Amino acid sequence: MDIDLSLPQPAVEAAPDGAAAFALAITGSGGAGAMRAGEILLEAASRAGLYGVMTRAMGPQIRGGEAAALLRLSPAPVSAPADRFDLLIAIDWDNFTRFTEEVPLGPTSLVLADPDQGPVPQPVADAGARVLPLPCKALVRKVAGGRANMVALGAAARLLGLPLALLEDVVAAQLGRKGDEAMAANRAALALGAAAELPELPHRLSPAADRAVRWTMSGNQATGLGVLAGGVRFVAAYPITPATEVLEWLAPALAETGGVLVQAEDELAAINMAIGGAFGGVPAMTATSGPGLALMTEALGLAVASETPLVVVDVMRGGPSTGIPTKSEQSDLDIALHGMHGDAPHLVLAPNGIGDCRRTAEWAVGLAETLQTPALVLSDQAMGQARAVLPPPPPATRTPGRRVAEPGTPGYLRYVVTDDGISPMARPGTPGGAHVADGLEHTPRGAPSAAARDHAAQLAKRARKLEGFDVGPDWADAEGEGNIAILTWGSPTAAAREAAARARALGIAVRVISLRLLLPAQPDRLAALLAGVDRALVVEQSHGRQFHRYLRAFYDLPAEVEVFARPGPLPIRPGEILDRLSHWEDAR
Amino acid sequence: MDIDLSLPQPAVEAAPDGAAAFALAITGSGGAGAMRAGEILLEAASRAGLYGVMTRAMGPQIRGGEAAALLRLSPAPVSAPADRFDLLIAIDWDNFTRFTEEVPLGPTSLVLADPDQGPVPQPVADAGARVLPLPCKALVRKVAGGRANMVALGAAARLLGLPLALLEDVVAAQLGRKGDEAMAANRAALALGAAAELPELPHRLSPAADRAVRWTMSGNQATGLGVLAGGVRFVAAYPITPATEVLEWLAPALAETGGVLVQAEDELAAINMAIGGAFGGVPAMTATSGPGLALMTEALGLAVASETPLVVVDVMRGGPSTGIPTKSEQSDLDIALHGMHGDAPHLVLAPNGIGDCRRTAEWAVGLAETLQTPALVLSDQAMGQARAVLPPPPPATRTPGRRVAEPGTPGYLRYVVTDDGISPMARPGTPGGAHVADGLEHTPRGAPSAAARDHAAQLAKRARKLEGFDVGPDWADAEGEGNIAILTWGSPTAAAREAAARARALGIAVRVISLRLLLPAQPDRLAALLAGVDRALVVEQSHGRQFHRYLRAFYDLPAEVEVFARPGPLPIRPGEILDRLSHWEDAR
Amino acid sequence: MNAIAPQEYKSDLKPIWCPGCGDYSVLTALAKALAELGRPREEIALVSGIGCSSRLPAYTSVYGFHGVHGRALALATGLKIARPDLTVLAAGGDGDGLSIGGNHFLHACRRNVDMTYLLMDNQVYGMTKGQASPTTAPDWCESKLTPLGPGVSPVMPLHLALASGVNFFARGFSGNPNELARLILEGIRHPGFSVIHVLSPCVTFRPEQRAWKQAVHAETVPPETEPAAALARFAADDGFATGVLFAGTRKAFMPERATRREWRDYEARFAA
Amino acid sequence: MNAIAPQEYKSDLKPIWCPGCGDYSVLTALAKALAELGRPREEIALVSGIGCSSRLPAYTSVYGFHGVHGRALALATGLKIARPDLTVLAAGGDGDGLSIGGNHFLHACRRNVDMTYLLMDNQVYGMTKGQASPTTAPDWCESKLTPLGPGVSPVMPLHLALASGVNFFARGFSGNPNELARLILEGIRHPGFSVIHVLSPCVTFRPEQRAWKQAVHAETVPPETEPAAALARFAADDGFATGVLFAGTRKAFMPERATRREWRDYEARFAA
Ligand SMILES: Cc1ncc(C[n+]2csc(CCOP(=O)(O)OP(=O)(O)O)c2C)c(N)n1
Ligand SMILES: Cc1ncc(C[n+]2csc(CCOP(=O)(O)OP(=O)(O)O)c2C)c(N)n1
Ligand code: SF4
Ligand code: SF4
Ligand SMILES: [Mg+2]
Ligand SMILES: [Mg+2]
Repeated sequence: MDIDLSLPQPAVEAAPDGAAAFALAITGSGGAGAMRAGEILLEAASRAGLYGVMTRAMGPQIRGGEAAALLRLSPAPVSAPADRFDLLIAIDWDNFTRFTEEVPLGPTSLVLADPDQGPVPQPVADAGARVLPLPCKALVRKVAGGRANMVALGAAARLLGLPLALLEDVVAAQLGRKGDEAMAANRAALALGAAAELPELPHRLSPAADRAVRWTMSGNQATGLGVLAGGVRFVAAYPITPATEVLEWLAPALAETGGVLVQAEDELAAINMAIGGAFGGVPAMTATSGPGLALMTEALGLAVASETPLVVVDVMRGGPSTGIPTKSEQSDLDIALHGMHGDAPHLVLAPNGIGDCRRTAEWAVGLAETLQTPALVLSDQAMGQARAVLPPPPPATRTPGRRVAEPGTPGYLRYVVTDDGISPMARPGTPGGAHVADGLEHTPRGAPSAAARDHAAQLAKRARKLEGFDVGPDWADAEGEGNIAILTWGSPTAAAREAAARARALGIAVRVISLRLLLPAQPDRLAALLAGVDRALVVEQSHGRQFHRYLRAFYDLPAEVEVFARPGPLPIRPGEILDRLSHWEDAR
Repeated sequence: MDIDLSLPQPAVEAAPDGAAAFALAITGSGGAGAMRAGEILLEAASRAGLYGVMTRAMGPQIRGGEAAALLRLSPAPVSAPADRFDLLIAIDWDNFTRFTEEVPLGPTSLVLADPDQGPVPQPVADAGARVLPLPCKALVRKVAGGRANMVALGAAARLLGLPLALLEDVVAAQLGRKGDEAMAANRAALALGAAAELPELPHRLSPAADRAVRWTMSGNQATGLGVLAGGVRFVAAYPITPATEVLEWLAPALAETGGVLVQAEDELAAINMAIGGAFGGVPAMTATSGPGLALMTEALGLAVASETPLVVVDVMRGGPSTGIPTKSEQSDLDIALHGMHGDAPHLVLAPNGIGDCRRTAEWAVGLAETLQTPALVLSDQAMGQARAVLPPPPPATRTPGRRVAEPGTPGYLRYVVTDDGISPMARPGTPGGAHVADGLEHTPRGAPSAAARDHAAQLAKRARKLEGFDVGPDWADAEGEGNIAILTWGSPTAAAREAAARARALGIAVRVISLRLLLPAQPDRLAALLAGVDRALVVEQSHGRQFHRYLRAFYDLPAEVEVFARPGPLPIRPGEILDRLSHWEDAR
Repeated sequence: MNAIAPQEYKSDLKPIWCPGCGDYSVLTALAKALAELGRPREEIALVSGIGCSSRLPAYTSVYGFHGVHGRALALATGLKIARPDLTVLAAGGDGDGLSIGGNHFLHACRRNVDMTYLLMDNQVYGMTKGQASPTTAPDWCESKLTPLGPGVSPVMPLHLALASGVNFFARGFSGNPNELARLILEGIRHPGFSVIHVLSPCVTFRPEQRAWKQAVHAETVPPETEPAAALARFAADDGFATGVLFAGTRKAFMPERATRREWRDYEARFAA
Repeated sequence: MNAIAPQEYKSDLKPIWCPGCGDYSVLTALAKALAELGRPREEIALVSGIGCSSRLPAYTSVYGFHGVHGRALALATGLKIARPDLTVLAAGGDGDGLSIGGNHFLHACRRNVDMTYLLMDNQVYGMTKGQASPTTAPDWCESKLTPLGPGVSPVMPLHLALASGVNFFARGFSGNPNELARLILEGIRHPGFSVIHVLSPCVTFRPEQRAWKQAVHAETVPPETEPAAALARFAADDGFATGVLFAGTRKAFMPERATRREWRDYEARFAA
């Protein structure tokens, strides 16, 4: 073989703080072990002092089917998707074309592909990437029990400059239970990959200078931790992709911390069970995705009307209907904001990153308990199922918590009309506190009433308790100065931040405002953050511009607004945002 | 008894065309027959050449409980609620205070009350109305089998100047089956009421000059007629107040016109059955109210994604949750517009009056079939359960209807991407048309796909078919000129029209724009209707200003916007709108 | 024990029920059963759905939840699992429990959480003014929605409950509130999920149900304890035998919960 | 009749199923049954919910509807009532049909619309990666959501169907596609609602189900025809007897529809 190992110099992408970041993808049909290779690499990177994130591109198959592990590694915290991949290792090309758009390549990309697995797919060739052979299967044929993904892993490690011994350690930790023989084969395969004829990459990742503590977690786990830290001890749920891992993390954790998780017969049961648990005095939650959330809206209205605190986590996936269960999108915003019949004020929160799932979920519990109303938490598949090595995420700011009625409160009225709209809630078991929680409109006592005055008083009280509550500065993350603002929420926040950092490096002053609390809306607070801004770029991952419409409905926006809205599954990449910012700047 | 029979001169309220309108209420506990008396009076008024409307104020009891028949009669078509009642006849005062606010009285009102039924309730006394005794029960005691409500009816007829013989005819028609003896008692009781010592009312109603055809119908019946006329022949539903009468009207009508109505086990089944029927090629619908609609949103998303036409009528009631089942409100707008997960473009329509239910429901069927997507029709309790004597309502304008695939279409693709976004739909039974309708994202053929390009293409196609369709001028009703516009929808439209007519009489030029089609939004068309308008008064019956937020999200509004939003059950009255218009005018 | 009068378990709200409705007696029987049970009011919770029958909680003085249509059993399940110390009851109609709520009935029977369900059966939707329910005979033609009758074979709550694994099933009649009180009390005391199927006439939409007085008859054979035997024995049940018909021995469902760890222990694992 | 090869009832899409999944054989059996039936493809419709098993329609060449989770029977009911001329089938998993869809199963059995339901039972949620379903044994501990086992007594589809009034019940095994094809065909031909309970192993999350091959045994006694007798006879059923177990005689539900009037006749009444 006569291979040219020289590479074009890539435009090094940078994490928000400017450190170099490296993006690589490992692909192969479901059985090929691409995902496992990615997980091992992420863990090894972490041990080497790097930060990073790994997402999964998968087909609908339970076993087999196309799959790719998509990683981005950096000496500084990084979580946005890369503009393009520096490296793609293809163990095979099975059905890769189903998600080529999710693995953008360019002339600076290096592709290592097994030549025995057929020709390079047209879109990959079209991207102009440098393709070099890495005959994983042929190489590993010499190793009894050796697997191709280990060859790929060895090659990746070599290119990244990760010591082979480190890889071996991680493989041993993750796959050690498969026995010594398997481990020996893995070691041999790793070595073959590392020894393959490969170019030197123009930039290597030097480990972070700091040896700060790093956590490794998925967004779904972080959400689980958040609700647990927030005090949730009762969970009822029905499995659904991509929310199930929130529940899988919580089930054993609850069982040992005095809590319980019940698998319900459906989402209707799940949310009503959770309402029952919360009525019983135990902070409660359920987790689901779009189709399940749709089934929960009737009971969410019950929680609003009966003033029962509750957290509902929606890990969003592609919609509408069953949509694309394994892929991410931000298109459940509408139903979360407006999905209940009647006037039903409630809380809607959204974590804006993997680590932030912890804080936002915890805060959601606190706000729901304090304000006695359901809190919807909109996570998504991209952050939920991504795994990141990150700095320990901060906890939520404190909330007052549930206002409870003391035993024997004279003339106790469950729905007494108070100035702040919050009425003390009697926990069953409290003498003198017996009352009927009701989804029918009611008097302060809780007796059903169809009278206009009771309806008006209770509607106003339920609205007031949300609108009047001081949510503090955590309702949004804001950074930067200047007359341009990027307005965004949820997953695209990381890309927005990275784009803004790069824009600043180019001399464009940009603010990033990422809303963590979507309801109750905070018009005064946003107005303050937008002071001096005359142009806003709205960034969201939906086809219907749901976030933009929400902003129009609830806020006054700068005179000039542009919207960058695209549905899933393609993530919003920093470079795409940067493009829009600089075009805008040019047009001035 | 020494009774002063002189009455203060009332400020005569007028129907939109300026003709005098008379408002009266008959109240009594559920068993007292107030509703029946109201129905008879409405029918008699119709026969006398008048127009009119009757709504019901009821408690939650199935039998007994408080009840009032609220009528407004006029020689010209009239359907808005009166500002205040000219006449209130109280057979008794049982629980009347539960809905006093729904029966506004003033110094010009006349109250006839049975002195044996206890003192006049404080709010009635406070209103300053003239109260005269009408001892219904005592009077009727002389008549074996006589009923107090007939005495009330006799008195009302006398005051209105309706001939007793006419009343007798209607009583015979409505209650004749109870036998001759009962009829004789009714006649005697009527005569007693008519002969009671009563003042002359300052204005009498003269029958309409025209003897044009009048229809008598409830909004729920008009909705039933509309969907039947639109071609619906399959209905599946689950009973719920106040939608059940739509179904009750349809059940026998369908059975004789080649259709069928199925009572489902719940709303989840109902809407999925309807989707099945529509997939089978039979235009289908279901009817429900808020709680049921909440249960239907998951399947509505399925109808969007699978492109199955479907009509869902929501007869709105007080919310949130079970709310106030027997009372009206416009607070399901949010869920109708935004209640589905994912990007789910669909149709939302709203009749703006009792008769208009027919046209709007029919149009909804046509649009749903043409655009292969669900159409939500937002009626409400006030128009649904009100009964009106009105001019024959116009039918809907024609729509192209369902585009079907011909047998043996070569290379038939169910979800083929077309310019107008509409793909021919093969009816089962069509050779060569077999396909799988799918709620998963799919290729043009209908095979499940998670690929970004398929998702983008199908999302765009589904949005395009709605946005690109020329809905014609019926999307909104607009009347009047001037720089002030009232923007409204649904039930309050009648009050807005009456207020505008009165405003014009006072020299204030006002437009009324009432939106019949809420989704897809028509920004260009509204902009045209608003040309020259610099102030808009938004009128809606919700606490959360749902319509106002919708307008902000989808349209550009005039510089100055005021919102008159009030939750149910109190209707929005013409005088209240007029007040706001004239205050505004004064402030100039 | 039993120092509390039945009246203490009632509230001062006037029921919205029609005069003569069977539900009045269910309320009476429930109050009596609770008084016998003798637990303080605040340690009892009654959950319901929507319907005439589901109005029950407001007329009692215990903790209550008047939820949405069809979900009483789910809500009660959550409450009981979160708060095993409470005595939890649920109540509702044949429409609430067997039509829209049929799935939760089925799964509550299987799950066997220790709570008691009053299924107040009047073979009609009372609250929505008289439509056929799952227990309505196929040839009942009084509803405008099904003028030729629903035409569907009725659910037999006993069969459905047994097939679904119920642990206790009794049938009572509102016309015999003393027996009913006894059955409710037995249901509460029996571990696991207990169903009290109450024949409670709707005098407004099913006036012919006044004849139930004549139709009911006390079951004299002792309750069955084996599901298979019960299914066999009651296969041809007429629906009017009152008394405890089945009393199983399955262990009530209640997940263990330990408190061996702090949530921070779980947090710490991410730093590994 | 029967000029059509089974293959004609299959599509050219490659199933997403795992190698060895029982569902492949269900597809084969269904195609065979439809070929025997001999109706043209366009006169047949197959409706499903969500799950591995519910992917079935895409792999056939008949009209299909891949709906939402749990609602296949409702959608199929609407289709059949709107279009009585079609042969309507529904298919789905134990989760789809008995957990979230349990209520529709119950009411489909009662309603007895003339259609056939393939309940593809693998005692697990395959598609969501291995949670307990309503037919899972209480002590199955492989799911992370129920690490100590679901602890709930399993639904017996046969009992539930019989108690709900089903008109035809057969049990088949995907490992015996020829028998299964025969059962499906019989179900289609039997008037009213027919349930074909198919034991269809999930090799990925329930590898132990490979042993079902040994457990199944053909039922030799002829099918029961009386519901009460069937409930009694099958009270202690082991869940592995294959064949037609029940074939009732209830009339299929199909509302009459006349065309004696125009809709304008109804309009005219308002002018009275
Ligand atoms: C989701 C939903 N669907 C429908 C209704 C309307 N609804 C209220 S009560 C009821 C049925 C009541 O019947 P049942 O449960 O038998 O109680 P009963 O009134 O006979 O005691 C229905 C259909 C509702 N409130 N919510
Ligand atoms: C409303 C809703 N809830 C949950 C899900 C997630 N989900 C998809 S398939 C499935 C269960 C599948 O189990 P089963 O029906 O037994 O089918 P199998 O995959 O085992 O064949 C679940 C819970 C969903 N798609 N929709
Ligand atoms: S309608 Fe029937 S069930 Fe309802 S309160 Fe009246 S009698 Fe009782
Ligand atoms: S997960 Fe189980 S049920 Fe699903 S395809 Fe694989 S083997 Fe079949
Ligand atoms: Mg009932
Ligand atoms: Mg399964």
